[in-house]
Amino acid sequence: MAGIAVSATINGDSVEYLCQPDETLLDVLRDRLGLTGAKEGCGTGDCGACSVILDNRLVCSCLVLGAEAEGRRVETVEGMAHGDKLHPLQQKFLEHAALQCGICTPGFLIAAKDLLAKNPDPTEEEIRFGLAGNLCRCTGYDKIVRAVQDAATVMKGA
Amino acid sequence: MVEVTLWGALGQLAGGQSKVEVEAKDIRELFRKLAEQYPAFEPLIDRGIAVAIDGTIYRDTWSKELPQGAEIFLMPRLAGG
Amino acid sequence: MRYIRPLSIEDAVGQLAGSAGTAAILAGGSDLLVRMKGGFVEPDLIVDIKSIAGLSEIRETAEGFSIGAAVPCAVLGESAALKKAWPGVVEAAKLIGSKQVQGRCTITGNLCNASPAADSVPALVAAGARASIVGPGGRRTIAVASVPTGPGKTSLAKGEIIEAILLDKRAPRSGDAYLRFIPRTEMDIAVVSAGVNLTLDEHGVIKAARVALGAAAPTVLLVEEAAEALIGRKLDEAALERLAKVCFGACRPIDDKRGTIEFRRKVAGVLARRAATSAYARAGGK
Amino acid sequence: MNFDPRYSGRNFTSVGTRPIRPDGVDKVTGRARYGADFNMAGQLVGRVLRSPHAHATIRKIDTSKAEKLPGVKAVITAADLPDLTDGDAAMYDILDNCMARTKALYDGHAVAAVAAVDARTARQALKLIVVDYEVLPHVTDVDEAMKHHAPLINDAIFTEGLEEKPVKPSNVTKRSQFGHGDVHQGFGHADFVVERSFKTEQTHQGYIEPHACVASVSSDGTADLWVCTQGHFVYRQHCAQLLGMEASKLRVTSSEIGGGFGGKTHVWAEPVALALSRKAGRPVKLVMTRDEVFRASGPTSATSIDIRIGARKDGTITAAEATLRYSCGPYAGSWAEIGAMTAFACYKLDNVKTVGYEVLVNRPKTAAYRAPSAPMAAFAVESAVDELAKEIGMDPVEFRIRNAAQEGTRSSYGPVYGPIGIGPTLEAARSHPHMKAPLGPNQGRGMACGFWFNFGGQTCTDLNIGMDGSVSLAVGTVDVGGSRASLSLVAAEELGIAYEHVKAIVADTSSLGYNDMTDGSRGTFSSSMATISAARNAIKILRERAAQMWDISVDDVVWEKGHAVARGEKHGNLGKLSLKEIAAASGKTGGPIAGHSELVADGAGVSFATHICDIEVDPETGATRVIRYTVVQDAGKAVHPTYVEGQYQGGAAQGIGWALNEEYIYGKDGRLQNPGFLDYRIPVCSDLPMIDTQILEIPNPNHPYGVRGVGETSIVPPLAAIANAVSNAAGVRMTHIPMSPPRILAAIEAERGG
Repeated sequence: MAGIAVSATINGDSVEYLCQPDETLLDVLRDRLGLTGAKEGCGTGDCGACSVILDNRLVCSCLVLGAEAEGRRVETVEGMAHGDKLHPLQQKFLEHAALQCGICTPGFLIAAKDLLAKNPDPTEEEIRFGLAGNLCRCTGYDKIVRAVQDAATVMKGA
Repeated sequence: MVEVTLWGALGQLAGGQSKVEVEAKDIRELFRKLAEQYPAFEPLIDRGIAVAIDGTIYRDTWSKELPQGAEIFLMPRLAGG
Repeated sequence: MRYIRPLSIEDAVGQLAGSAGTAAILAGGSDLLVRMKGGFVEPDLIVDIKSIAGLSEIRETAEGFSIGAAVPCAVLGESAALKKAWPGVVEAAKLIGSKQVQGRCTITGNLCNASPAADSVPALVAAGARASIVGPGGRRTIAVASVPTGPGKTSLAKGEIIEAILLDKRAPRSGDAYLRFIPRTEMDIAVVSAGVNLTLDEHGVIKAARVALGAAAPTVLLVEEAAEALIGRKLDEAALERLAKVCFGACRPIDDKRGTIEFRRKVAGVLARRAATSAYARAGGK
Repeated sequence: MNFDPRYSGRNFTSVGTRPIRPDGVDKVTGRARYGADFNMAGQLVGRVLRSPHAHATIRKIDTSKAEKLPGVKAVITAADLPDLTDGDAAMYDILDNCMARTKALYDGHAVAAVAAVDARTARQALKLIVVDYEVLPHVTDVDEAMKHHAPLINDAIFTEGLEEKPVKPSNVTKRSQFGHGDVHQGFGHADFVVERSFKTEQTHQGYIEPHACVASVSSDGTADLWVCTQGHFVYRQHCAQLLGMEASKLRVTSSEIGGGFGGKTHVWAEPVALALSRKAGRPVKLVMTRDEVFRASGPTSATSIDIRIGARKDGTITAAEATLRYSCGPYAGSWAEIGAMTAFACYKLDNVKTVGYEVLVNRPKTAAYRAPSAPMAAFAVESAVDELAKEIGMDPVEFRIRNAAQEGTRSSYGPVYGPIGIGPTLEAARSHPHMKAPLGPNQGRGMACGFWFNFGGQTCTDLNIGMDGSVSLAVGTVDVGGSRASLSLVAAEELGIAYEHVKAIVADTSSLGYNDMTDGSRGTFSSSMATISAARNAIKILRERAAQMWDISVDDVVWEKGHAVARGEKHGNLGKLSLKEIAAASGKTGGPIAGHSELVADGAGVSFATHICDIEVDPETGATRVIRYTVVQDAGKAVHPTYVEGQYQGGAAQGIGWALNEEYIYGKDGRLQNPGFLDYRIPVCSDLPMIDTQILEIPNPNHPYGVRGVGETSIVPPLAAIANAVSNAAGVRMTHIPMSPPRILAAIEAERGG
């Protein structure tokens, strides 16, 4: 089976790769490009651990074919920080201990980034529903919601 | 000589007794003497028995001394999550 | 396995019609990729329709709205005109999956997946939506309700693609609403659901009504008797009671991991009542 | 040097603060490496073929076609994992569970595995393996399995613990009994008696990270295993034993772990990956799918419990009795035994009797799940306690306070309690503002108590002081939720230096002595004890080096706030030497400075919690909404309070999911119908409110800082607290967990219709 040649922009960098037609974007990111920040928790779009932003849309990368990324922009958790400066969401997740095991964290950060880009001043309810596609089994979500609220405040002020 | 209370299953193996007397200064000696007196205990000791001394549960400290007059209680060794 | 990205609907139709093995249409992929992952399907050909001109657009025409087959549900929610005209259809579409899935899933895909529990379908059927189909024999338009023929089965022939879902221009004093029951607040498949579409006269009396139930039968259920229970009345308590009773009786659900027959019947009635109340208010009824 | 673990009472500088965790930045930038994030050069993809039958004899497995498929490098069956367990029944069960030997015992039981060059080839190879099954009758329900005509899962099992040795085999592997006094007499003194039967369905830990490992076996018999686990030393021991290796030749590195909650305390895929690698001569990566995690890892027990409690008019419980039946999967376990021990542990009872039955069913082998077995027992007991309070006409909190166990009470599982926290958590709950929050229509408030034992166990820790005075701490207990932060705080506290100068890591099995796994809420409890001990050993050396530098006797040097201080009149002008100064000179004063500790941390101290919650019930649909939730729990001493709160909140959230929606659903064919997060419904963000916490600190007398384990107890009360709240909101007593909307609506309708 011949591979499909794909050119995409990932975290601002032009990237070219070959992938099989049944290979997901998540497989490509993790196994071909070494970007293991996005996690596979279910492979069926039910947990959000593989969340990435594809042309300004939040998606589960397990539900996107690698071939579909042709000519598109992909943002992953690896692209959130600028140099050694963390994104406010990353900083607030640390300060609020919004992670325990941390496996869901990359997905939450990406989903929260997308949420705040579209709604810079969300209510608690909007945050909760906005992040409902991301499962966390450790925290009970309390500290995650607080971290997003705090990050929103900081980002508004910036 | 210390008095040792057995839990249900152990008591049955000791002929229905719920308490037995053993001459032992620490948990290691207690298990050794119990295995001598009640050979049927041995597989259970191998599987794991915890010892509560005055309410504090010891699972592994076989060197723990058994104070005279202390309440000594044998319990199954449990799994945790 | 081959993956192609045709640029015209004719090319897509030709590729599908000419494919030897199994072929699958890929729009949002939120059903297809899950089925592939589970090993339930292994298509020989995947036809990605997102690069076909026009399929990713919502067009407002003199007749109403044309929602391209590749338009993600999230985009439906961003269309102010559509939301104003068909709030029930939009709220149903917005209930499919998570934010992540919203960025991908389409109402056409939701329809073609032919699940009895599909969220957007009862709302579309209540809205009287039609599907514009392109195939080897040309174009045809059919009622959305006649697309699914059973769980996982559609009336589409080999090589046929739904190009767009068509919604009529809204009559004055109209409103629609969709409600579903799920055990959690998000992320579940509907246990049972109800879509209600009403048009009132100037006195607030219902002059047209369509009531559709989801997950209540092998395919979406348009309950004519429920509409009759509403037409010619204001939405008073008696009308609502009658509506609930009719819906309860019309259900032909199954017992499964998501709910029991008894539960689905009762809740179908409750949801129909609540959806009707909301549609009535949206139509300006008091 | 003998380590004194007794609580000393001290003022803390670092302990009790809330710094950022040392592994945090890696986890928010995607750099942290979990089980599936690691690769070895030339690795193959491993996949497992699983039984589609709940119960079947394996007549024959033909792997020849799969072996011939290009790209397949190894195919294994049970024949490639010979029985080396030497009569160790528990290990044999683990072996049989990793790869079915003669019978497939549940839907999902592994029967063969392949290693191939890529995932597609591995998947194709699985399809080419032909298994000849003889399908047998199955049983998945715990009560059905106990009936005498039930299909027999293992005809070599005869019930242990019966008065008379049974002559016929049974699905009941063991009967256990606890208690004291005379319940018959006790019920005779009761004015009110509540008697009810309860059921709870099977749930899964639901960690987001599926099991994953990379195994590499060399032809010289050495091997490396990278794996997500709660205990890499235990995995090493089990894998080495099952594969016939020397433990020291198998180096196991624990990856970052994406949740465990007890579910990563067992080996499943790891021996298989090692066997594949051994046969293929190449590294093998084996990652479970979510479907496999649900079907073939270790969920908790389904249960059926009968409760009887009697009390006098004045609110004193006179007798309490419970019969508990817990499913174990197809292998013997001791899950009902734990339920029988914990059931009435919160109360002071003169007459109590609990009986547990371990029951085999055709479901996956039960594994530990956070305070295993306790939540179900607590659900039954605390529901009945609430109902009894109502019958007597007492406030449920007052009723519990009146009957709460205290220091000197004989526990229902046997021993007499030392200082314990059940009373204080109840008192705190009584005066918590939550109790006065207004309730709306269709809303109800419920509360419940919970108990868990907590463990300690074998622990080994290394503390190395660098020449620059910074400290590396290597521990062997896997960090499941922030323990590297708390252990760094403890090291900083003991040495008297800043937290920032300590870096904690989890060392691999070749770098450190044996450690028990992170279970039984022991991670911070036991490793902090070992860290204190290691730090004290290092301080002893620091004092010696300072003494050398000053040329005085070590007896004249004390350690104060990170400095060696010379004591005595003669040394008044010597001032202080900082840890940094002593470290800088270490090359000339005897070499590197380190502290080591190996100990058994025992005396973990039992733990209690009280939860309060408000639930709204939609009387027309049975839908529930959690309005408010409060956790009150004793932590002994909260080393890093934020992570203690996190444990409280996380346990409560898991309990809420269990109470309301999570359950294994089996079809008539014995197959699991909901092996995915779509229909195994763990709570999502919008399902929950903020979860309020109150940390009580009643020092544990058996830990230098008074620390108790905090990880597990928080999952014990929620099932009952929510059941009591639903009961108060909807006016019906719920006896079946989960209280899914169809069950609640059916109960409401039954109550209405009579």
